[in-house]
Amino acid sequence: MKAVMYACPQSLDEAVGLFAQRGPRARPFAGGTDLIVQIREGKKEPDLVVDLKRIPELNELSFQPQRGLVIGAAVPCSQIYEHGKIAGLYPGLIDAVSLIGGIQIQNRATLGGNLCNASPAADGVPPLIVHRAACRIRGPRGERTLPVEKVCAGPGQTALEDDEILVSFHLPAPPERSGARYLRFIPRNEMDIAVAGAASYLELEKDRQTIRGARIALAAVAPTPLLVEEAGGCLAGERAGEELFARAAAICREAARPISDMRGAAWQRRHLVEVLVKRTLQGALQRARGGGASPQGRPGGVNDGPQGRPGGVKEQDS
Amino acid sequence: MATVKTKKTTKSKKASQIPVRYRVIGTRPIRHDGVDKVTGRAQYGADVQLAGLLHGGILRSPHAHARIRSIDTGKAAALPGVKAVITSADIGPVTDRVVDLGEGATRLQHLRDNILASGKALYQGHAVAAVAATSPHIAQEALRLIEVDYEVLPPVLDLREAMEAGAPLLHEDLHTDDLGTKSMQPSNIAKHLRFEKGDLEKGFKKADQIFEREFLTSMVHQGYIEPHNATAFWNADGRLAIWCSTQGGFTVRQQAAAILDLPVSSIKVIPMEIGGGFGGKIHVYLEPVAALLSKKSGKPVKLVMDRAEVFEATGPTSGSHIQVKIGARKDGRIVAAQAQLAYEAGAFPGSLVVCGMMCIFAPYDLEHQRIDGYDVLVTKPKTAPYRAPGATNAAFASETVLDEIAEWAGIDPLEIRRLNGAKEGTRRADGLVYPRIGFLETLGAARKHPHASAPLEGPNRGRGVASGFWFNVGLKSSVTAAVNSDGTVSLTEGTPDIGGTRTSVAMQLAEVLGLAAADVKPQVVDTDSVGYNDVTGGSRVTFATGLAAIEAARDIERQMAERAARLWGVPASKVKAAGGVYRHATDSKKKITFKELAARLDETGGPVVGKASLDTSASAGGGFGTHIVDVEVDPETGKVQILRYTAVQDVGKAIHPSYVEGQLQGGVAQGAGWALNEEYFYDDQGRLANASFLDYRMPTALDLPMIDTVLVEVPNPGHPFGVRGVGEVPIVPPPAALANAIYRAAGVRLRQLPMNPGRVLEAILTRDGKPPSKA
Amino acid sequence: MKLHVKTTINGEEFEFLCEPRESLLEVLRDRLGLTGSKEGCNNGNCGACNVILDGRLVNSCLVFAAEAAGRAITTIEGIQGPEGLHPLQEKFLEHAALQCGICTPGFIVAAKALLDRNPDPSEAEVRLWLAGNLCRCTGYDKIVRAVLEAAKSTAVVMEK
Amino acid sequence: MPTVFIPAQLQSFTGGARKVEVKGKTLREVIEALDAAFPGLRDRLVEGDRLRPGLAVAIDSVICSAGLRQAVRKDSEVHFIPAISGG
Repeated sequence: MKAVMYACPQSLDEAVGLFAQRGPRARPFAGGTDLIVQIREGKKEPDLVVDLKRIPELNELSFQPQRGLVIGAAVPCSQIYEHGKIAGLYPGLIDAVSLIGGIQIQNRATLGGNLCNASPAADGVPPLIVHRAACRIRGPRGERTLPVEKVCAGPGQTALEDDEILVSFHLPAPPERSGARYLRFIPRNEMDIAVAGAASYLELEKDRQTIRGARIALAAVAPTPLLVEEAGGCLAGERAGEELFARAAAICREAARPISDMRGAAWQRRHLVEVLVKRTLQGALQRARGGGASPQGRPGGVNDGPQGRPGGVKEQDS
Repeated sequence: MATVKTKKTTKSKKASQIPVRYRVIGTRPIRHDGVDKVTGRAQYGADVQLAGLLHGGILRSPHAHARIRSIDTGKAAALPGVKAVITSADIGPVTDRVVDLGEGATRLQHLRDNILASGKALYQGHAVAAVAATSPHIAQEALRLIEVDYEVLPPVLDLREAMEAGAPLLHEDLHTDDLGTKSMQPSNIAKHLRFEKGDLEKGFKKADQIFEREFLTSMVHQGYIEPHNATAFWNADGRLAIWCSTQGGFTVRQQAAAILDLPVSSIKVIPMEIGGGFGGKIHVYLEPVAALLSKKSGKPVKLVMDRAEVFEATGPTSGSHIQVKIGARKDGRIVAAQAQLAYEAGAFPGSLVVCGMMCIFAPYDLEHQRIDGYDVLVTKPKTAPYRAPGATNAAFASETVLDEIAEWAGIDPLEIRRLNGAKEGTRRADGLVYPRIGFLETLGAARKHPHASAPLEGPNRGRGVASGFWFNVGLKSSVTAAVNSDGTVSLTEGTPDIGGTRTSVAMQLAEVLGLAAADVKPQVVDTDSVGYNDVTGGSRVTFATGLAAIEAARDIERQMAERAARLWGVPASKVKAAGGVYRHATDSKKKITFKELAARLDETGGPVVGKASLDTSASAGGGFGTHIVDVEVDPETGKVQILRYTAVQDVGKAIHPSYVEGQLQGGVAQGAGWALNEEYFYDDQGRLANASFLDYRMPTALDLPMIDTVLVEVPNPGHPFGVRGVGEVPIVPPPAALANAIYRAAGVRLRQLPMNPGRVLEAILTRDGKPPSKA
Repeated sequence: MKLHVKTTINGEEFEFLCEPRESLLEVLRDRLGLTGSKEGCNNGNCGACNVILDGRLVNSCLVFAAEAAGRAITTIEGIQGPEGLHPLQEKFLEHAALQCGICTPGFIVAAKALLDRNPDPSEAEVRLWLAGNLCRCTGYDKIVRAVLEAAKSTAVVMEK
Repeated sequence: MPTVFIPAQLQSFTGGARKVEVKGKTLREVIEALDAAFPGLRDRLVEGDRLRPGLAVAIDSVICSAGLRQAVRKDSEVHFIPAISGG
């Protein structure tokens, strides 16, 4: 690994100062699960890594019914799924944070890093998108807010300036009769990067049949995580059902622009998007109707036992 | 044939002299090295620390195939902290010859060129230069400063294309050895071999149906968790010491001596604890390089590969193209079988296609057979053995065709195997005749196992069965065993312990001497401290080093009997030893235990040391396994989940049943990974795209169920306790068993490994008339 | 430039100098001589380097040594108590849950972190928790059994 | 007389014959007899005073370790096979 310096600012201002000074030669560092590997492999060559884990604003994790959910950019995944309130309110997000890497990775990896690493396959991003998360971004020129779906610009590229820091995510409180689900497809049952992923969010009318609103976002089938507004749009005002979901899934399949690589072929990814969108819509529907049960069990019965994680969240891959 | 039988029977009688009710054999003592390994104290190769130690690094070719025009190491050498830089020029001139490495012969030039490329880089990751520096990070920085001028040449990645005339050549001087005749034109086909038995055409004429199928498998890696490492110190007196992670200290010594042109006696190899090998830690990669760096710097040098280097530059096992043609009668009897196996050798000749040829039809008694094998060069790493090398690819082909035949004939898959199964007296395609083997017994035990008849509940589920064979080897082992005054025995071995063999060998010595397993103190020592040993490989250590331990124990027993005789003032012939007690043949008052006697060695003539050096090649017993697996296939994604797995195997005699079970379970896990996800994924430029544990996708704890094992014990007549090698057989059946299960679950026959979700999905979509558009 | 780091390892205070680019794994192994933590992949995919950092299981190859300042680390060397082997270590031995042993420290540290949080895990929970640890020798069967048995035996101790 | 099984790659020496019977009480004698009948065969089997590297001999299906001194009986089968071990 090439030589690098390490700074551990205690405040947001101090951190902003460091980036203002160093610009592109400094890299923000939280969980390190991507960055350390990238530096080791020579893919990123910063002079300075700025450890953000001791900055209070980046460690906030709180929910208030009016304000919604605030997740500091440096909060590790395991703290999110262990948080009593979040699991019930943002199940789609919990699906994602509990399947990134293994336990060891979840204890380090952060949603901030997941987003800013800007991998098209990031599991954390589609659920943030469908939960309408906004990013609070801080730089030497002040603060701004950006919807999550506007952050990724391409593989490894974000809309953040070199001197800007992602501080936190802000998710509105979920309305009644809403639910979300994230599923990804991987060849093994853990530890893989998504071949394709889909997050679906549904909000129902009082009849629990008619869809008031919907959002669908995809992973690993385009240069960036993809919000397919047309697919969500085609669901609004309609009665939930298999045929309707199939229509949305077909739209997503068309919207996908996947590549072929060692993790999967383009045709396979398009096919999987359709399957995953159908499954996540079913899952989101069940959750919106108040059923927490997962629509698809993990084959092999390994999820039949008690809850897998201390946070009490059951997770599956598709 | 009759003579063979008689001979074996004689041996069995000899074996029966040892009581069949054992006190130690078949029990499950705590392994001797266990505490060190659960507390983190065990010292593996990368843990070596020496005063003044330098850290090395290796520059590797980014190209799959390139001529090296020049290498400029000036800037790297000038970097502060860098103490030595070497290239192939530092190995010195070579007179090419064939070197015998004890367990295979190879051209010295090829051996050297794989260590550091001279002339051409033949795969991405091929070592080109090396540095030693005061820290691993400085070494890495220095590597970036080495300038190599490459002339990039076209890669040769597809086995079948490599075989075609006109394919780009890896070695311009290599001609095919085509059934003993040297080809006129140079070629990427190094060798064409054949086994033949009976009259194939005559056999096929008797068939009611002929099944012709074609199979492809990808290159896969052994995947041991510990990366290769080597630390070397070239002392001022010319003595070279090498600490490393290897399956055999003596083979490292032999290879290093050949490459460095040194007498073997000037090299001492200290085999450290080894973090997995599976055949992949027999070839040397780093040891001679560390030695040269040490020679140049005058300091000890440690080289440790990173995971990408392990994938890119150490021996995977061959990818293959296999064609099988089998003729069967309606009653399920196979009347003729033909196979053609082409195996990737990698960048230098020497795939283990011949093992695939030996194993492909080995479980069956077939009158008419012809098996052709081709050893084919491609611009990928030089292949190395991997657990039953060559046999898994072969069984994937033969055992899935057999499943088709069973279905066609309307016969149960276990029954068709019994109907055609090999037994004592059966002659294989390579001509050898089986002694007592236990294949049919594995089929019987499989049939009786509850798994075989358990109902399959739920849709998209299926059950598959497959069998497999590995011949197992004996080879050479030496041990010494010294009696301590407290009645214990210190046992010195030279076969590195990868899976508990210190204990399985010590138990055999303990059994003979009437001691407890814990009374034996086994250790694996360096090449200066014990007689010659072949590698820990070929499933041979518990068998062969065990035989040596038994011999050494008998040697001790003889000497101890003499000591007892001396104590009593009687002739040694009057002393009988049994179960650790030495008795006077007629005077029942005169008896003394081993422990009591051990305390009195000083007064009866001094220390007692037993020893044995054996070539046990003659009597290694072949091993057979039969596996049953249930899967569920997700028809929408093609993902296969293993629900239940049972591995039945003839193990001869399980010395330590827990570690035998462990061998079966581990083999199944590797076979399942090979079957479902593992593969070397190259881009079209010949760069390995998945050189990480993340993307190579070995099974995790979540991908496998508990793996049930059934240990069938048909004693090997060549071992007094009946031991057969057990380590390799269990990797052979899983891909075929899984393919057969997938067929029964999803209705699609997969003939390409891995059967990853994409392939299974494609097969399902194609079956449904909706083949994926790959545009 | 070297950093001066004060940290607690296995209950004892340690001070070391390191370069910022050095990982916690490198420092443990090469500077502090704690070679029980192993390097299998150096990118967080095998778990051989697992340590417990402030109560959380992490891959020490993905932690900068500098981050250890002021924090508490448990490595495999700290699992055994003064009274002898930890039940996990005993059960790994009894159940032959290791073959080559290179992954064993990582598995034991990971399993310790699991039992600290969930003293009575199911097989499914054990498998899920250990999915970040690769073993190539055992097929996991005996490892999972050893962890389940260790959980049982610690439960008995606690009841007493 | 002992029966020698000729591997496919050496059958060009024996005119395609897969099995031949030759005299000999040791492997050395058998190979001498083979070479007398099929000139050139010895060099493909033996290097100096040893079997060629990479080659093993099985007598009555038992891999032998005594090299050219190995005893061969009148009704023995002799196979030349590749020397291999495993993983």
